Amino acid sequence: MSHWIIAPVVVPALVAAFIVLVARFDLHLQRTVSIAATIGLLAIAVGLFLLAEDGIPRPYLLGNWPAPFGIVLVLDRLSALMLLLAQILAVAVVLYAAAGWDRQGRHFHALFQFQLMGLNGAFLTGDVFNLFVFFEVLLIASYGLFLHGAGAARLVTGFKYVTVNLVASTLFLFAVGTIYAVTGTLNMADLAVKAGQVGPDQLGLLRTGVALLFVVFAVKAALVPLHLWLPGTYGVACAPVAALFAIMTKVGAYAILRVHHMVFGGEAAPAAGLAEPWLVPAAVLTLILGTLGLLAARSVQRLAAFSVIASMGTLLLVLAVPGPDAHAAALYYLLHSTLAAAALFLLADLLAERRGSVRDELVAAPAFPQLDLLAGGFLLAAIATTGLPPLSGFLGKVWILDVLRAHPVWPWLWAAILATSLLAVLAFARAGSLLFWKSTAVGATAEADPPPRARPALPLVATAVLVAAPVLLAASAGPIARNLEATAAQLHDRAAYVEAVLGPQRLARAGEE
Amino acid sequence: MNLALIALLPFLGAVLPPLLIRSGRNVCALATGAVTALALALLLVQAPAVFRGEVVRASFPWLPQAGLEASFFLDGFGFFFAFLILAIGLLIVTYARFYLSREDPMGRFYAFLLLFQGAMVGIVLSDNVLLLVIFWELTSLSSFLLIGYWRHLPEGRQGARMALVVTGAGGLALLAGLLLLAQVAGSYELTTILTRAEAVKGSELYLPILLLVLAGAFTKSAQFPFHFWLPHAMAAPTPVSAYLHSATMVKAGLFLMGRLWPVLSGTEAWFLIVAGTGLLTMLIAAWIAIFKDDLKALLAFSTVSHLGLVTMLLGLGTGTAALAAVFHVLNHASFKAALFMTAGIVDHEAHTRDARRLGGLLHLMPITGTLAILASLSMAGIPPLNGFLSKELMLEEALHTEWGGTGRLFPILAVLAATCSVAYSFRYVTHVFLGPVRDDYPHRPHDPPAGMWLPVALLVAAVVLIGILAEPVAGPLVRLAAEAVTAGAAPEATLKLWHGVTPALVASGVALFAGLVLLAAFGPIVRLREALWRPEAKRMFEATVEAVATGARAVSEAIHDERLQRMVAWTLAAILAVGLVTGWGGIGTGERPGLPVAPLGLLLWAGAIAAALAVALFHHQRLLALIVTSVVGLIVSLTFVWFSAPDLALTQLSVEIVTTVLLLLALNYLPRESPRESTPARRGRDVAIAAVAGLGVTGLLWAILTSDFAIPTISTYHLAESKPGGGGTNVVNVILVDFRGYDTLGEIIVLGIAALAIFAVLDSTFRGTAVQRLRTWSHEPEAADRHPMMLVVATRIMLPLALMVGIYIFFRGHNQPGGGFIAGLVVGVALIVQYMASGWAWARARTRIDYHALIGFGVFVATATGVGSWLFDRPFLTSNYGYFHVPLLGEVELATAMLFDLGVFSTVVGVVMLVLANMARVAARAEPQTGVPTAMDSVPEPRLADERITTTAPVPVPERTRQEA
Amino acid sequence: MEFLVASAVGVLTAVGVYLCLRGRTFPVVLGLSFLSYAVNVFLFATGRLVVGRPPIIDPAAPGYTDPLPQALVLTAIVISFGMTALVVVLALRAFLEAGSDHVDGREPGAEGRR
Amino acid sequence: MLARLLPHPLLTLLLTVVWVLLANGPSAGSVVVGLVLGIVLPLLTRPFWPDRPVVRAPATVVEYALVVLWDICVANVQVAYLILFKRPEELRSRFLVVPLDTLVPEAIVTLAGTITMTPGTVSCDVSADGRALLVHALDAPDPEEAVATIKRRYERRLLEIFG
Amino acid sequence: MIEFAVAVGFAAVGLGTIFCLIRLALGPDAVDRALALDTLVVNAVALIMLLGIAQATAIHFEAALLIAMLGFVGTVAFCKFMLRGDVIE
Amino acid sequence: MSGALLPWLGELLVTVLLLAGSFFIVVGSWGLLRLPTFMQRLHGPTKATTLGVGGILIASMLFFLFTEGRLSVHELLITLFLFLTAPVSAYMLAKAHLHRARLDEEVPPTGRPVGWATFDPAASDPDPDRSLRPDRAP
Ligand code: NA
Ligand code: NA
Repeated sequence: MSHWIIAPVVVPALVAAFIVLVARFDLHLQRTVSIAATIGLLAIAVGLFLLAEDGIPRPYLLGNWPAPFGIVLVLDRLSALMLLLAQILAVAVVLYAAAGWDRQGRHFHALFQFQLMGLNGAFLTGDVFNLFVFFEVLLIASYGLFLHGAGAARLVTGFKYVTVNLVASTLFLFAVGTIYAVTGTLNMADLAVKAGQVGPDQLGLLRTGVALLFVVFAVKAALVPLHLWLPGTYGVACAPVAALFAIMTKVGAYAILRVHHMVFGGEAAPAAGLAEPWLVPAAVLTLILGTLGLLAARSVQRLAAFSVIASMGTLLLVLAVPGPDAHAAALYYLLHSTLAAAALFLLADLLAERRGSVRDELVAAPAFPQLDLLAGGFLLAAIATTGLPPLSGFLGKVWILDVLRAHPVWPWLWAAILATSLLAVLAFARAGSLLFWKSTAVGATAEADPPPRARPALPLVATAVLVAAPVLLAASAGPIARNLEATAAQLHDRAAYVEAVLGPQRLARAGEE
Repeated sequence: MNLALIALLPFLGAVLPPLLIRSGRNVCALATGAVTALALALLLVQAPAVFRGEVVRASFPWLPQAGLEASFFLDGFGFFFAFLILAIGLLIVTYARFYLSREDPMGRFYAFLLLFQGAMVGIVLSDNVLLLVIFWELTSLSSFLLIGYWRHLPEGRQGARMALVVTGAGGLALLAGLLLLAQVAGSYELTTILTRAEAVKGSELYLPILLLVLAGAFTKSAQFPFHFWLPHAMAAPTPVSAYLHSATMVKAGLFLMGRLWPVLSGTEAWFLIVAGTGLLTMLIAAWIAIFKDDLKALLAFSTVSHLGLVTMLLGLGTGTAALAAVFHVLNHASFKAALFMTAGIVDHEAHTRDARRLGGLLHLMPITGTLAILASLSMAGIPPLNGFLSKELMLEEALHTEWGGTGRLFPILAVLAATCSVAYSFRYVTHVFLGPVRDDYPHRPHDPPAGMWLPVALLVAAVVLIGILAEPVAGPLVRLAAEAVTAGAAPEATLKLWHGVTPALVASGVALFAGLVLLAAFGPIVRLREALWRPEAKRMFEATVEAVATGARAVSEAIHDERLQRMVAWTLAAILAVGLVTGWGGIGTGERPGLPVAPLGLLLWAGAIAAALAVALFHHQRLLALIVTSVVGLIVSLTFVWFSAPDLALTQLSVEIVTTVLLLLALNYLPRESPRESTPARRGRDVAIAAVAGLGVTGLLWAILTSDFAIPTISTYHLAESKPGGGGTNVVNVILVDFRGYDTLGEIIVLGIAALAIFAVLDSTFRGTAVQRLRTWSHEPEAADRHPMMLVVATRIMLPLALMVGIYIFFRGHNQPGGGFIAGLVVGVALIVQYMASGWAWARARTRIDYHALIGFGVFVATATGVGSWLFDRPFLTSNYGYFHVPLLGEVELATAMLFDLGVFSTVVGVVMLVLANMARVAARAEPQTGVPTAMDSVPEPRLADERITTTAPVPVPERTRQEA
Repeated sequence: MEFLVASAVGVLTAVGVYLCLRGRTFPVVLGLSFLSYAVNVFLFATGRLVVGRPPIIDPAAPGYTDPLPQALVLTAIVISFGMTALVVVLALRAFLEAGSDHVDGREPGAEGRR
Repeated sequence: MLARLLPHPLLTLLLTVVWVLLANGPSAGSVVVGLVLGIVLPLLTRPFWPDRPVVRAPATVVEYALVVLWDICVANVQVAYLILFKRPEELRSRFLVVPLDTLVPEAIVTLAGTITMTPGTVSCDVSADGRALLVHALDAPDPEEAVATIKRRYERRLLEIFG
Repeated sequence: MIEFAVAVGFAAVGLGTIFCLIRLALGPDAVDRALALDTLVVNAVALIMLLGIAQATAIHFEAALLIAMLGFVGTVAFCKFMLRGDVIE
Repeated sequence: MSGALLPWLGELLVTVLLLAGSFFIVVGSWGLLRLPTFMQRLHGPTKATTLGVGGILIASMLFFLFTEGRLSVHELLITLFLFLTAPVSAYMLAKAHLHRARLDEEVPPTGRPVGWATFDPAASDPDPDRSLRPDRAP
């Protein structure tokens, strides 16, 4: 049993505790520790990713209690992938924030580390109630990060964000309670087994619990009409936080994959296929509303926020298609859309920082420093986000179009995806030409130039990392896709998962006593 | 390998110009030219093979899961186009070096140009259809960048966006079409697809495929009604217009139709759509071109017209027509690129390209004038120039084409188009170059440096040479390409000037004559045209886009209006919908016998329900609502006591108290009453939602409570293992600190984060508007004494007692109800009472604990306890316990779980205190700053503010003095 | 008793839902508290209603109620406490900053810039 | 030294007793632990109880407790009678002012608490200078007598205890 | 005999609870309601002790202890709020 | 409930205490409900209830002593805490009432140069130590 499996949870927890305990008054030390820890976590995530490459799910029995009685973490390809994605994003975000955003409020780095802990915990856990706990960890950390720097808009929006999520959290408990009542277990592997043994009388209860759980994840994933909280939240969060939030919606998608497709999916499970009839129309609506929002956006950050919604629409559409093929495509799109959206959020902030009082609003304003550089970054991010070739957005979309053929109403889905792509192109073309072209026509900065502030390179580097991601994802699409196929295949190999978690370990414990 | 390199070279080379521009414009241009030349050389290396009839291929895996491979192939058609693109590209690079002014950022220009070049070459070399789409869209993108190159020009921005949207839309349609085509043909590789003509044409998806593919081709090649973007793309620098919008990019659509000719052409639909659209486009655009005063606009519409011509030829579906099409592509590329460049020279020299302000330029710039006239004549179809040859072939084909049930309509329309073509070509010649020299040019023009006219001269030389020696010069290439289009069926036609007096020649003559007449009557015809309705395509497009954007904004902002009530209502509605639809019929009452109803239970039930409903009814009075809510909390605690959950009862009780204090602290600064503002309809809706939710939950729980579940729960294990495995008899506590200690770790971290977040949020209170609001906050009349004596004294005795109880509960928890969490709350509440009695500053000054550190310590201890088990190579949080004999105390049980619980305890105390202390700090800040200075004034300033007081007890407390009254 | 508990949880839920739909922050906070009461009792009740059999190991005990839901509820109570604390503070801060305790940060009818 | 170690000896005693009660009975272990806690906790919480009232007559404490308990029992019956059988308008409810002789806050508070715990009277407030107690009596036909009883039965003993 | 007394006790607590709830409903002032709540809390201690006797278990001791010790905090907080607005000042 | 071990006297004692406690609980709550003014209502619960609960607690103590032969002294502790806290509640409730009902004119004068703490600003010393000190200068 490799103790490294728990490291993505324990390390940030200890680092955050250390920051609160020791480094509270020393921002410099906080930064150093936080950055070092995040990079260390990335290394660990890479290690775990390589470890998971052998395709064997690795359970980690917390407290050395046998599954399903204790809590178990499971490292498989999917959790390793999500860990890796989260840490990559985290490194970019922490580098970006360390250039000054972390000064805007208190406890940025502690909250950031806790946020990572919550994310990593949610990805690793093999227990539904523990998933709830780590959802709460990542949510409350996200509340804290969201409110970082405060301000009226953020506080008012924060209240909404928290309220909606608290309603969702309540629902989570209702759902888990129902599932526990019927199955008597919380362990995911055990649930997969027990779900098949539920008698016909209680099947309705189980199905209700599972469906309600789906709604919880759909709130996180911003599925229409559960998405209303997102634009405001992502639109006013401070840039690095918004960038980090790019993965929060994906947690919802991950949970749907894990719980609805793995635990309760497949042939054996009576709860299979619950969500699909709802999911397709809702996902299409999500895609459409997200795209309309792109056209409606009045600032780059809102543009980025709506791009998250649109991308979730696409992603959830694929999740409506059962089977590993579709899910491999979904995972590719998930990787892409997370990093691309994060890049956009950071770009929005770089722009806001340079454009004076108009911030990142989509209005013409005088030219600003490093315009060409940001224009280039924006162009790449826009290409990626709208799904234009040759970046990962396009590849992801093509792959998705391909797998959607398995869906009965695929022509409509194709039409939706392609039409919204066009509108997205329109929206980004308008925004980009306004920001980078029209601005130059406004004339030179009339007002006296503010004293040339030193522009730290760190944010540019962090943004560049994210902007480069879609390029790299596209360039190495082949190997990545092979990995994702294996990941999706493993996700659907329920028997292997169950055996890995429940099988030999139970014997081992007995032998040890 | 080489093939891929031809396409990739320009992409790789695109980094050079921006880097080299620092070394000078010449170096920059030379590097760009070198890249192009190298690509051209690589292409020519393949020529022998291609001319031998081989198909050169190269393939690399990319994303096979989606059918995408980086596979290229080179046949005659591809070679033909690639040659055009690179060769003309070389000329454009040269021309642009001299065309661009010093102010224009040349590095960026050449970079974009090379990107475009690469994309274009990529299209024509792609074997994989998805790869083709990638390059296809890249041309849209790079063209977007090039059109918007002069970013200060609004026309440039609008033109660029329009081009991107129209061609981008076509690209998306093309993507869909090609995906379907690949599905039908069973392969993504063109080389394979082209062999599956029967399968494709026989498929029920043929028509969708055709429409989608043509949508791509027509938008790219500016076919009616998608033609409108091209003239507006003329805002680009002229080299761009010459290259993209005449010679290459717009030909991509033609290329595609040619490429897919074997699998798509030859059907009725193909003929009707392609030939019909081509003919219409040819005619309409030629008519419009006549009247364009802007030379580039004139050329742009003429380009549209010629693209229509080629489209029409391809639509005819015959081998000869295909040959003519290929030939005309070549011819048009040569004379139109030349013409654009001359227009650019005129613009460059005379500082205008308005035909109305020009004339007589032949005298001032003889070289340019001569070249322009030659190219124009070719465009008009005058022998012996190459335009004549292909136009003859076109007319020949048109003459025996039946359309609309008659064999007349088609030729007549074709001749009409040719007529217009003559008219605008001659207008370009006469209105710009002929006539007397004027003295009102914005700038007196003369011939440009050789670098600018030499490329034109080379093209015009080709125009003349091909015209005179068609077969030897262009024959092999054109034939090679045409055979590739027709998939081997050798087209029957010879490329030569003189075929005898054919009907086509007659038609040509008619067109020439009519065209000249038309031009002679230019003035009246302009007036006639101005009287006619002319749809303004750009305005319509802009209006449409604006409407879409406005509509989108209206919809989006109506939906995303950020109103919480809507968010919650929709969330709940969705939950209820899903819950009811899944649960309906599937959930029902089970057979499990229940507990008899106890009268007192009934009473508590009634009390809870009455209290809850009262809160709902009277929530406007907030204090009242809070008091009544406490009743509900109390009854919930009693429920836990009743049903064998002592730990829950304890937790609920203590949490309740802390929450109440917290809510009261907040309420102090909130309005004491809520206004009654929701409409009856809204309330009705909310009651309905609430009622459904309540009924749903009742039904769900009722079903659960009355059902007998066959599956044993995992907690039988917990009950069995609690004592032997976990060392405690309080199973709930053992679950919390051992079986599921990991949950608890997460839970205390949630608390810790909450406290940190609250601290951070409150910390910002002391800046900005909030301070002002706090200072001016009008309090209700207050009672006089802050610290009621009885409370103060009582709490001083209570504190040590409560601490003792806390310790007791802590140590008992493993075996009896209690534990670290409850103990922490008890201690926290005891401290809160101190704060309430004696005030924040007083109590804080006497608490030496740093609450932050307490939280950090708690999380650290709990986590470290978990990590400690690694030392014994046991998983995280593995517990251990043992019994030790201590004198006087007897058997003492020590468990690592207790250490973990200590972490829990510490965190809870820290959290409760940090939160409340900071809430109190807000209040302290809001105190009207009057009278004696208080401890609150010494709160450190915001920048460094912490809940820690740096200076404690600033008020000197004199020794207790006794005074008799 | 089962029906009493089920219906009481239903009423608590309904009241919580109703309050969450109000337009001012304070009732919403109360509503969230009610939802948390409701779900805590719900979760607890999934271990069934058992009188006089607390899960404290005792050789003389006739049996025990299901301890696991109790542990889960404890966790849920604690978490919802943290959340409530945060949301209360947020309500307060939003009011101080925006000058209105309306959930949308501006008085209804008042012109608000998005 | 001892005063420093035991800032409130009575509190130490009380805490020890409470611990023994918590442990549900005296045993060597519980007394030892109780004593340790009884010493440690007052030390920890000393800042919160800065004054050190000196108990001069420990024996009177017991006497006082017994008197109070007796009064509680007796008066409870009287008050029950009043509540059950007297019509509210017949009750001669009124505020009483009890002038205070003691100056020790702990004594004042003990007195106020005693007054509240013995039925029929509730301590409501002290004067701003801490020299008078406002008491509400449920049924006080003779206010002077009631005040005098309070001072005689309770305050006198408290003065003895706290000086 | 004790069963009877316990039953009477339950009835008494029930009756007391009803009276408190009615007072809670009637008010008229918030102080009355706070008083009613305070009384309810004390009744709850009695109820828990009665439960202990009825079930012959000491398991409820901590609950009763906690209510007895901390129950007044809520009342104090409400009163402090009514007196000063600021609970901790 | 095993009556066999319980001596008759003990059983009687427990019963009597239980009944008495019950009686006072009802009386206290009844007073809360019935009495017309707040100050009168305050008398009911804070006393009768306390004694009522006290009775039940003693009964419980004796019950465990007689049935299980062990002395349960926890009940004493509960009583202690109730007796410690109940006067504080009552005091605070009374003050809150005085304040909210604006009774500064109705209550008799203190007989001192200063007024009652609830009303006299002299009592509003931010330092609790000083405000505790009787005779503090206004
Ligand atoms: Na827990
Ligand atoms: Na516990």
